[in-house]
Amino acid sequence: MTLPDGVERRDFGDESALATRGEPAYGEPVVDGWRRWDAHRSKLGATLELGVDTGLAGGDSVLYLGAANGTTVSHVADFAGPTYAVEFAPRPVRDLLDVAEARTNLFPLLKDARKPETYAHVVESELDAIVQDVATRGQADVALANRQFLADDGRFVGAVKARSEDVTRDPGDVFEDVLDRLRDGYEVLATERLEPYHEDHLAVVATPK
Amino acid sequence: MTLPDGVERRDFGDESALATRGEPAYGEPVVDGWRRWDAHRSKLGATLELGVDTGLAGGDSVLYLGAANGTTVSHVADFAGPTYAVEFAPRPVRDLLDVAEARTNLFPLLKDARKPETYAHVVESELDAIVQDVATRGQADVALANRQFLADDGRFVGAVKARSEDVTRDPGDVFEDVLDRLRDGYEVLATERLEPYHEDHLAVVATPK
Amino acid sequence: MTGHGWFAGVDAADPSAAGDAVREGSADAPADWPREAVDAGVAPDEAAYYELLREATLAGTRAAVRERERADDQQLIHAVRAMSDLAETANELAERGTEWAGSVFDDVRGGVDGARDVATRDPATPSEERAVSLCRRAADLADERDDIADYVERQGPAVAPNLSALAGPVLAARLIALAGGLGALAKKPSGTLQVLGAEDALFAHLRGHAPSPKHGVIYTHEYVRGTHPEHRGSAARALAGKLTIAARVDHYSGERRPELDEELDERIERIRARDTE
Amino acid sequence: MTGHGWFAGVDAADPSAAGDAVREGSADAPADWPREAVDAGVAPDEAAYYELLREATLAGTRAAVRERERADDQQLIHAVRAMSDLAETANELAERGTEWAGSVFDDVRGGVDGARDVATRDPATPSEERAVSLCRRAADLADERDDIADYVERQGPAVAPNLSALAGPVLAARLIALAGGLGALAKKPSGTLQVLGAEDALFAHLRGHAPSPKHGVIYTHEYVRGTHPEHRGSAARALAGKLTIAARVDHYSGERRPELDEELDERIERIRARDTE
Repeated sequence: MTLPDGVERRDFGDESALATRGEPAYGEPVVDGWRRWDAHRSKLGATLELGVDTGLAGGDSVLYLGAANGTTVSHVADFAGPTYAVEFAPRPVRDLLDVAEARTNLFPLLKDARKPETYAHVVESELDAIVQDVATRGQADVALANRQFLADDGRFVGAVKARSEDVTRDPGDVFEDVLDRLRDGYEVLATERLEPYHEDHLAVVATPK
Repeated sequence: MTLPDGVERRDFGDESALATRGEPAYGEPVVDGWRRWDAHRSKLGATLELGVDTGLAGGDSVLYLGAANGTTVSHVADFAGPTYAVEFAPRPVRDLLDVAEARTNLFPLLKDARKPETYAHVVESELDAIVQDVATRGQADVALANRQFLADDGRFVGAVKARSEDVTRDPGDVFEDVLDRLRDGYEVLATERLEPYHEDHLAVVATPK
Repeated sequence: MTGHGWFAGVDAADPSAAGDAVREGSADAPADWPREAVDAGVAPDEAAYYELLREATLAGTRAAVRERERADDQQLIHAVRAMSDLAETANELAERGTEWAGSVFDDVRGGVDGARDVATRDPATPSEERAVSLCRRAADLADERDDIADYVERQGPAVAPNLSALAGPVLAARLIALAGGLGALAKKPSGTLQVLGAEDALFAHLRGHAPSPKHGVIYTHEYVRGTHPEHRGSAARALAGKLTIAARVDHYSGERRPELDEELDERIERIRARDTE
Repeated sequence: MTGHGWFAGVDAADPSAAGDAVREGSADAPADWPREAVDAGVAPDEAAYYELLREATLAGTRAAVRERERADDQQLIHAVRAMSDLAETANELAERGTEWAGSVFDDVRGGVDGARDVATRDPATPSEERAVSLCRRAADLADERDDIADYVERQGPAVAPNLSALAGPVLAARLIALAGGLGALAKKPSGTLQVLGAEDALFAHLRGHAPSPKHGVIYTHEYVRGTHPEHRGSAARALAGKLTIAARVDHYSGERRPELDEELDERIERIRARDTE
């Protein structure tokens, strides 16, 4: 079983789906306190749905890069320990703030994930995991720049978006380049294309080397 | 026979057509010195082609209003006597001047046919005919204003263009109005629609009353 | 860059100060901040530290969002300046275009309306074509001005909700532009806001050439323009006072305070109810 | 209005004078002019009269056509003035637009080229949309200026064939505009044409503040700008002289005289061949 503690497959009437327990955040279906975690709306959700072993165990300390309006990070904070959520765009952070208000372990930060020095005085070291979902060119560089937050046996769990690197190139070639660059600082443990949930995205699980 | 002296039906190979004798003016076919007068290109030509009795006899003194680049008036000058050609737009008058250069009885005037006082010091009185082809609103008024140049038994030979008066009204109604107005100073002797040579045009032959 | 955590040297229990530390601080590298905080006596235990951290990140991030969104005031400034430029250039080209069109068409009126009219005509010559096209460009500029005015109408309330409600979004944006920003406007005394946009008259006054101006751009507000001349100074003063408060609320809290509208309405009503001599 | 025929009081045998009488005269009503002319001894018989009439109408109408077509110089004047306005407003709006765009996009260059570049971008927010649209308007104005320049290139040679050949149609049109018309330009001495467009410098000179300007708008001509500074005054004088002759030929005859081009070319060649000290 590769699901972290606190993430379960639950029945939502028409079908079963991943779910976490926590305050509803964005109008998602809730049954018996379990919030449906839709793999179509979340790359980490899709990664877990596809059976990838992320190494996330439950209760982990997490740095979430690219938190956007908090959809996915709301589920992460449900099963994880201290969760640092970094997002650069002010407008989605308004929603992220509402999600964080309803949780005690979610720390929202309006910061640029490419500049870890601007939040290294807040985010603790020796984290169990980095979850990354940044739609910007240089996704491997972001992963490498934030490697310093990870424990030696910590996990990087990212979703690489091919189109953010180069819309004109073949996604497979883009992924190869991103993985090559990632290997400068990480050992890649697993990769998985996120189709049919997310097109031209590659899930990557890695650990610092 | 209603054709003026000097206008004949001649054979132009494929078919017979009206013709006059004179210097070629605009690239028209010429056979044995006779210049083809195409009813499709000339309202007066169409009027004659349709057998209307214009009263033009040959050798007439003529005031031609709306001479444009001289296509029709070149034929008129071939069979008429002194021919005064009035045109308001400068560009076509450049061509009209060339046509006049090649004739001894054609007097070109860059004048506004609505203002006969600006050429009454040049154009003689007691003319045999006015030929009118002005594409402006108020065609009857132009005819009335120029009536002073005509001899009592002179002829007004005009082509009334319905669209110049009112593009939105039925041409038949427009012609009625123009004729009504014309009768303020003229007795209308004959009218004829110029189809198929010219759409929505009415040939009018009239004499001062 | 330092090796210190966000809690170093600040009262971590004061969310406002702690929030500033989160927003503005930095470090070369992360550390085990929870343990360091407990060791430093910032919090009795890690659970308590995380509670402080939560308050600090919520406060700091909320303020940061507000500030970043407030950078939209700079967008409003670009917008109102563009509006002025467009109004001016539309008029200039409309005059030139209708003057030209008047030489080739009948019944040409001047100004932007005249240009709009010419723009619908069917050109028959190259000259007419160019005159019609020039008039169309002038009309385009007037349309662009209107589109930007719509933009200001929509964005103004997000940037400065109270100022936009009291002054209308376009006048609000003009005041922000004249001050150089919402923050700068919020820091100006009411008497300065009152004469913003009347700098020429003000300088003339200071040089002793003219009476002190009673109002600047706020003259365009119905509450000034629509008040009897005798009470217009009072109305301008009252309006400027409320607009200053609105700008401060918008800058420092961002909350909408509908009671400001009512207070202004009542104040103007009282001024207008005074007998005129 | 008179009761006299066109031949009254003029030498009917002089086509130029007779032509003027045809063009400019008028009468309340027509009369039997051929008989009156013969009675008055203008012509020995009616046939001779008609010959005179023919010469008079041909000469008069030819002159009238030339004069009416020359009214196109006024169209050129509208055109070059519009070109100046458009160049200025395009720059102004491009500066404003790129300044705005620079606040929302990376790598924005200033000026019309920068605006053209911004105009191709895909806006993602309302602010970007307006900034892109504003830049597009600026680019449109620059395009309109270019379209009018094309118009001047095409119309100039018809209005002033020799001046356009020697000066280029745009400079020719500028000179016509500065003088107020081709006729006015043709009547100016060469020294005035030479400094047309340098009125500010000229007034400064007349007030004793500055040296006499050596050239006005003709400075933009390659024969001035491209001549060594030491000989530039001579080149400007030579060019102005030939342009003055060209304007006069264009106004009074309208004929193209290619020999003017050659004379100017040779003159400038000789000036440029002089030793510079």
